[in-house]
Amino acid sequence: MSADPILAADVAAAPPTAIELVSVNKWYGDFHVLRDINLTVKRGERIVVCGPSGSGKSTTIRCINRLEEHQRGQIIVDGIELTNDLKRIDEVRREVGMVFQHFNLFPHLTILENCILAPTWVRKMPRKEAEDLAMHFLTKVKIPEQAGKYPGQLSGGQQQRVAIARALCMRPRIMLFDEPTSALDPEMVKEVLETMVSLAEDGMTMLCVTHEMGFARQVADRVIFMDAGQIIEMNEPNAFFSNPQHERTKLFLSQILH
Amino acid sequence: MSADPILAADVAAAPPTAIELVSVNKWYGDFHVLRDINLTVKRGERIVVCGPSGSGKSTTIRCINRLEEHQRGQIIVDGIELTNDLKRIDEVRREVGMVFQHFNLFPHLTILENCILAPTWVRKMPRKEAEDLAMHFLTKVKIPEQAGKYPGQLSGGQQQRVAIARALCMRPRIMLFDEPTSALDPEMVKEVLETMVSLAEDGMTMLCVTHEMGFARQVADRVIFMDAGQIIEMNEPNAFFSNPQHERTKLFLSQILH
Amino acid sequence: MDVSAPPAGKPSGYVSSAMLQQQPPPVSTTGPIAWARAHLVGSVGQVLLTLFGLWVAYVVIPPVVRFFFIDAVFTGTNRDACLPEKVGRDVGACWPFIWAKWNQIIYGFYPEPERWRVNLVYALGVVLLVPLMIQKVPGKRLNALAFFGIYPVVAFVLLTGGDLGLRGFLLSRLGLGGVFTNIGQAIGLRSGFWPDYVVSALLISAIVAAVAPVFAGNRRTAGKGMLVVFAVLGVVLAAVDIPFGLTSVRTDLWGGMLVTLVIAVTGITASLPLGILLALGRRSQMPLVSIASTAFIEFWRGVPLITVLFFATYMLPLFLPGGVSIDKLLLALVGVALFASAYMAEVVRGGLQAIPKGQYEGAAALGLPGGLMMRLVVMPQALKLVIPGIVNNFIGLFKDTTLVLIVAIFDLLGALRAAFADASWATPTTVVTGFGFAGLFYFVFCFGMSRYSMALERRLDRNHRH
Amino acid sequence: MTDASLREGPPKVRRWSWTDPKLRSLVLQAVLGIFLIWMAWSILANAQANLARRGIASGFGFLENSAGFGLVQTLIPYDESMSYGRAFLVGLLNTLLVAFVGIIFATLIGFVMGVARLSSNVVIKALASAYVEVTRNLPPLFQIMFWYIAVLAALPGPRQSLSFGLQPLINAIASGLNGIGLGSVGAQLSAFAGTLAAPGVFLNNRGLRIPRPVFESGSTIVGIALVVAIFAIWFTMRWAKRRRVATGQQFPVFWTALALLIGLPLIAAVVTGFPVTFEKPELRGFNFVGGVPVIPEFVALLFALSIYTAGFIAEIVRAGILSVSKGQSEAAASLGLKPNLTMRLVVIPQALRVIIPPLTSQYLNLTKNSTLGVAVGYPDLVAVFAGTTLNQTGQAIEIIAITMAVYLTISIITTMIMNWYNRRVALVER
Amino acid sequence: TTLDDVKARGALNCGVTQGLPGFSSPDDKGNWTGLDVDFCRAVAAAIFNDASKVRYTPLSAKDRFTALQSGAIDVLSRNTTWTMSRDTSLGFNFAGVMYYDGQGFMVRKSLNIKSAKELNGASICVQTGTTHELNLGDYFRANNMKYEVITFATIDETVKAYDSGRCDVFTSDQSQIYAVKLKLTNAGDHIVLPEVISKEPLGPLVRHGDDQWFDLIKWTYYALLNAEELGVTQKNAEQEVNSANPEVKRLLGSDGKFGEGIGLTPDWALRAVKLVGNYGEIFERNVGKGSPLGIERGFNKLWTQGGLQYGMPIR
Ligand SMILES: Nc1ncnc2c1ncn2[C@@H]1O[C@H](COP(=O)(O)OP(=O)(O)OP(=O)(O)O)[C@@H](O)[C@H]1O
Ligand SMILES: Nc1ncnc2c1ncn2[C@@H]1O[C@H](COP(=O)(O)OP(=O)(O)OP(=O)(O)O)[C@@H](O)[C@H]1O
Ligand SMILES: [Mg+2]
Ligand SMILES: [Mg+2]
Repeated sequence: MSADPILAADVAAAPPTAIELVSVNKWYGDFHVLRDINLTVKRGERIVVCGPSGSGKSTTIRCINRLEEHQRGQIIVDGIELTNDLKRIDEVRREVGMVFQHFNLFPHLTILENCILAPTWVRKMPRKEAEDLAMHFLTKVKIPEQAGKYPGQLSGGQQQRVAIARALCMRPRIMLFDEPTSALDPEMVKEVLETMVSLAEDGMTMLCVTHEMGFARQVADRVIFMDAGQIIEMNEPNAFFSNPQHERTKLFLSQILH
Repeated sequence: MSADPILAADVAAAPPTAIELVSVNKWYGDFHVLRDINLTVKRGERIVVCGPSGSGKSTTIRCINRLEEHQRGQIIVDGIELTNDLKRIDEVRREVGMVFQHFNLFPHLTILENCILAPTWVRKMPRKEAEDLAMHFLTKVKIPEQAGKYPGQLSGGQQQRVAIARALCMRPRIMLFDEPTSALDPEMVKEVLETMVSLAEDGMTMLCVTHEMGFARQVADRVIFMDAGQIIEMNEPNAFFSNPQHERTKLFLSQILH
Repeated sequence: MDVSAPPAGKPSGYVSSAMLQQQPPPVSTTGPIAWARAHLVGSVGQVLLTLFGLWVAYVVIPPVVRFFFIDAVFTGTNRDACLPEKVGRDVGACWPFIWAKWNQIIYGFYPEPERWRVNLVYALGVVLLVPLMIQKVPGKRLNALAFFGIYPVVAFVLLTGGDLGLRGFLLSRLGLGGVFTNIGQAIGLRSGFWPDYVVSALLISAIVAAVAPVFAGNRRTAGKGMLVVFAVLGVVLAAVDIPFGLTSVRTDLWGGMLVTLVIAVTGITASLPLGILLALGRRSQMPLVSIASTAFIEFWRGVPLITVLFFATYMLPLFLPGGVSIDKLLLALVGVALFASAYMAEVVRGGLQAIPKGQYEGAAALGLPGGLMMRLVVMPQALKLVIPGIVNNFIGLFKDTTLVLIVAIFDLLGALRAAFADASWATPTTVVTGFGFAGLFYFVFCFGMSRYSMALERRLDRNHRH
Repeated sequence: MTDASLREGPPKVRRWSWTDPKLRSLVLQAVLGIFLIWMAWSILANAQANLARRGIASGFGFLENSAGFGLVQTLIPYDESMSYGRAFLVGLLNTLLVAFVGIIFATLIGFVMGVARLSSNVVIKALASAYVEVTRNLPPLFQIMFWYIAVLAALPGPRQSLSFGLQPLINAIASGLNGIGLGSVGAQLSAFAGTLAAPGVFLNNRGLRIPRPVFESGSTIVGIALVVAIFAIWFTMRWAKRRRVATGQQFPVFWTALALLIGLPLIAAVVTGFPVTFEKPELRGFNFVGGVPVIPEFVALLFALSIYTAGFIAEIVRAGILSVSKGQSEAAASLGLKPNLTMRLVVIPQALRVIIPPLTSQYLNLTKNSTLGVAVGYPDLVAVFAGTTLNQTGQAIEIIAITMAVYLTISIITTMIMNWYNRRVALVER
Repeated sequence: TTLDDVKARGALNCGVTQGLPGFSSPDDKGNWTGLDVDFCRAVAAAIFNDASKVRYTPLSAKDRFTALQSGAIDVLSRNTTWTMSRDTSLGFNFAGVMYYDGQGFMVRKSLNIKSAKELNGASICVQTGTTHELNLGDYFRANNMKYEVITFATIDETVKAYDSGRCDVFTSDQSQIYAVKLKLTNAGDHIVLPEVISKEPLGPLVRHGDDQWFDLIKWTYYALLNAEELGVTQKNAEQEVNSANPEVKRLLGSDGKFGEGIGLTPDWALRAVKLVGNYGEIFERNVGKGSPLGIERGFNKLWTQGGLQYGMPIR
């Protein structure tokens, strides 16, 4: 499939390294939640992060768009280093889209309004243009007919797809997904994964926390396994699944693959 | 595996037919939500109910412990017919445990307090005894160490297991599950299903709304398929999955099994 | 693990032969009889309660109707019309008293030839407010702008007469006043105010732009924003400064319903934004901001409004540099608004606390900066949640307007009370009639607010659910 | 790629930037602090200058001067020869009394009405809704005056007082004792009743008068018995709870407590030969003298404030209960808990966290609205102190300052108690 | 000075009651009328030659002194009793006595009471913030009687309570008692007891510290009295300017420049009388025979007729 024209322009203009984490450490109080994380994500790369509960997966990707502050090390996103500088943080967040496990749609706005909120206010896009863009992405995630409804009126799978469309409307260069399917019914998981696969085919840089191993096999360039705040193993999917190196990884994979 | 001694005593004393629905009809206003439901569940039987959203699965099992009132037909639970008589309803509810999709734990009480609330107030059990019982079941669902925490401090899978333990603490003869895994992570689904399997092995009567087909295959004595307020098809799992009779069932199964 | 053996009597398969069609519900569960049985006479307790309700109605309604209508006097020119010994029967409410005092109840001491201005303000208010409240009427933005932006200025000019005669405040202190005043007069401007205004607008905008990076992002937007604020303010000031040829009416002549509504409407419109600011302040991460907001809120919540008004009206001159005198109505307005905003702040804070963290994170992840996040995402949801509390406050505020009697202004109730002192209307039922009338007035407004808010709540609710 | 060895991160450099939120907040706070200090200073300086210039007397010496006016309700001994300071205390206690009792009543009525608004019985629901709409939408001043006039209109003058005697009741008890073979005790009791001489309770438009107990020498023993009874009740409650915890059995605590509370002092009284006499109200001249009076001003104010505030509380309670999701009560029901237990153990505890903050506001409002009592002649703090005393002495600054300070103190204490309670019921969450 | 302020403002700030029949209350048209009001109008007439240049500040009993102290009003003309402590320690000057009053009692006829001495143990309704509460205390203590006092904020509420039977006795200035009788359900069932237990000289007052302003108020009052004494009325004032009587000439400014001593023009008194009337006219119009109150002049007759009103000579 050909790359999405609306996205393509942006992607081309960006630096070749999308995300770089150098020796990132983070504590919650005294609890050392991220321990010396090093990771370089190239533009267009698609990475799946997995690992047991509480291993720091969410924390890692939340640090990348500065929903959490890290205490030591460097995080460079899209060529911008994350510091306390609010301006930079806003710049980074504009370039990074995030899809939450619990959607976090704005319940007081319609689907369309959810999608155009940030483009019009942050990107200062004319409303008409923003709406066209929103409809484009809503069509892409196959729910254009829901544009006028409120989030509360949609099913979980539809809501999650709206969340993806909303993030895409900011035309981010990077997308972060935090377990985007774990709050969904089995039937709905399928819908959302299909949407993500089609995004992946468009060449978007993606960092995705998920345990959908089918998705990882099909889409990921690399799979990362985390435990206890560290990256334990990182490999391309085939090698990762067929031949895990670390004991912990083996144990985990044995549990999760049924 | 041997039957749980604490449960065994109760189960033995009960009448052989656990639940009987005779021509049950229910309306919400003008909407005919249950249409002539007939179902007999024998003691110790384990039944899985599936069907598309809105087909009346939840309504059926909510009628069984009278969270909803039915308007025509008979529901006999544990030898007691459900009428407007409040006393009988209480009696039935004491014997029927229910696990909700959204857990509905009491957030202002600790896990242990959640579990002993009903035994001490309804069964007038001494607190010590109730606590022992609670710890027994918490151990059974593998979270005894969480007893002192509040529900808000647990992960979803842990919460779901607390909900099961809480229902078990009333030592019900019948357990109703309403999509107990649909809000969980894949890893946690496994934990919860394992807990339910071990219950099933103890010979508890179970009625479970779920779309986890693996669970249905492994545990169920019968699988019921509902649509539009009716029981469309009912069969033992092997026959049900391998050889569905009704067109609607075939369509549904084709969607859900990936 | 092994599939456990199926129980003895193995269930046979079942396939439904035909789909059952939707049937109408049994009559016994619908219809008026079922309704009555479920809601009125289902049990002994319900029967008793039903009877009790009827009894309460029986006890309350007939005497009230009797007093205010059947036995009431409707015409007359002085107290003789309402005196039992003169009329020769029991006398209920003395309505001619209300008719005689009607103008005072509505306008206070507002000079008679100028009352059309008050009427015009009332009429404009209704014309602008009614379409604003009805959801179906289009053009809400324009309407809101007219009501919240233009209407207050128009009302102010109409009611006071405008033509404030603004004076210079800055340049004359620097010894430059004369020059500009002369130039101003030469080109037809009335006073030395406007040069001052322009100079200070530029100055302040420059300062804001200079310190902008400290507080918010962009110096250009900050400076521009400030200039816009000054421009809007300038338009408003110009409007109240232009001599329209209306006679000036001092606020101490205002009274009656006029004052009640002016205070209530000002209080209501001011308390919401102020309350929001205070609530945000109280939740602020900065300790001093939060302490100051908390102290402010707790002070106003803790002190009776009458002592505050008393203090502000009669004692404040002792605390201010000599010769400063403040318009009393203005004092009351400020007092009521601050008082109401402290209460509002607590309500809003409750709403803010109820917004899940995910909403903040969702907005942040989209790159919405803090201010926009609050304005576009958090506040709309929080405010919707606390509509009942907000309306509780509005209703309380509406009734608190009666306290302005302290500042020597007769609101509706004050005007009535002063009218009670008129010896030519002194009868045994005058006071009760007056209070009955005032009670009806307050009830109509408060009840209206309460009902409208419920409708609003339901409407907003429907938008969000299935 | 596993790299478990932690290497030292790059040295931490703190870069100062204008956009650093920490620095920003520091600057903003400094500005605000300076502004506040400047405000306070300028106000104080102005006041000092102005007071000095106008030569207005200041100071709190006036509090010791004799007040010279009478008050209708005094919880502590007071007459017009006592000082303004004493009058202040009387007013303060009157305010506290009506506020405290009013808060209790308003809470009770409010909770009942709030729950009733959610009832399925249309009549109860309609009554509760009507109650809320009427009480909430009429100014409290009107309601106070309405109750005052209603109370006065319903009651007869002093000479036609309604009277309620205790003797018939005591005689009945005595004959009952006789019947079960305790004749001597019964005789003693009726002799004591004789000293009471019916009737002892009077109700008229001057208020309610009940006998004032006068304690004689032997009465300490009765007092001790009462104290013992209270301790016994406390122990019983603890024991009953422990027993319920241990065995699940319920114990009739309430009835036991009642029996202890009445029984023990009664036995002591029998043993000591009834050392208590009662000062009975007597009609002398215009009105009754003696006994303990409950004035209609208090009753009207209490009624009005409780009923008015209860209307608001009912709405708050309703919102609170609605905020607890239906799933909670369904879960409780499916565990076999009866509706009242569900309400008590599951719904109300969770609703409280939504209810308490606005409830605090209502408590403060009730306290402040008690100043409206001046309309019906209730001698509260504002009427006595910021009214009469201010008018007599003219020392506005001191009096208003004291009054504001007192109300602030009351409300801050209320808020603190409520916040403490709020924290107790707050949910523990991740 | 205060006069300069008043002139600059173009109006007199006058503190009045929030409504007391005959003394100050708004009529059907919304104009303030009454004895106290007319005094302020006379002052305004003397200053501006326009009796309507008055801004009324309706004050409750407890607000009034603070309002005057702080400068919110220029003159307090609000049936305020002249007492020593008010004159001295509150920092005021009383300018004269517009109305000599005394505190009396009203009771129901059915009580069969003839004298205040029989009131031992009675419940008494009184309005707060007046000298009445103190007088009551004194009177009952002096006569060794007990009483129960219920204090209300406004006169209407006091009357309502008395009328409902809450109290045996209503007490107030006698002038008010007559006004209040009009509002009782059955005015005929009540009698006013003969005792007058206090002296209640009610008059206008000003702040300490501006003697010229004090003089202006004081002499306006005297001018009103002198006008009545000399037969100068609202109607004939213009003609009387040419009167042969030297006293009238001095009063109306055709002889001497007495007005300049108080910062006004010589014909200040003429303006006051012409626009508002002399004391007798003001009295009759507001509280006397010309009003629903119909109060006898009693002590408020001129000294020449055996009363206490005595205008100091303008000379
Ligand atoms: N605000 C916080 N304060 C203290 N500890 C926290 C906080 N948030 C997260 N943690 C802890 O940090 C650890 C990592 O959390 P994180 O959410 O990143 O895990 P995760 O890998 O995403 O797990 P899951 O698969 O359950 O989402 C967990 O042990 C968690 O308990
Ligand atoms: N209180 C109600 N009032 C009216 N209609 C209702 C009500 N509750 C449920 N329904 C309707 O009844 C139908 C059956 O609902 P039910 O919850 O039993 O479906 P379900 O089979 O459990 O579906 P799901 O898999 O989505 O949980 C649905 O169409 C639903 O919209
Ligand atoms: Mg996570
Ligand atoms: Mg369901």
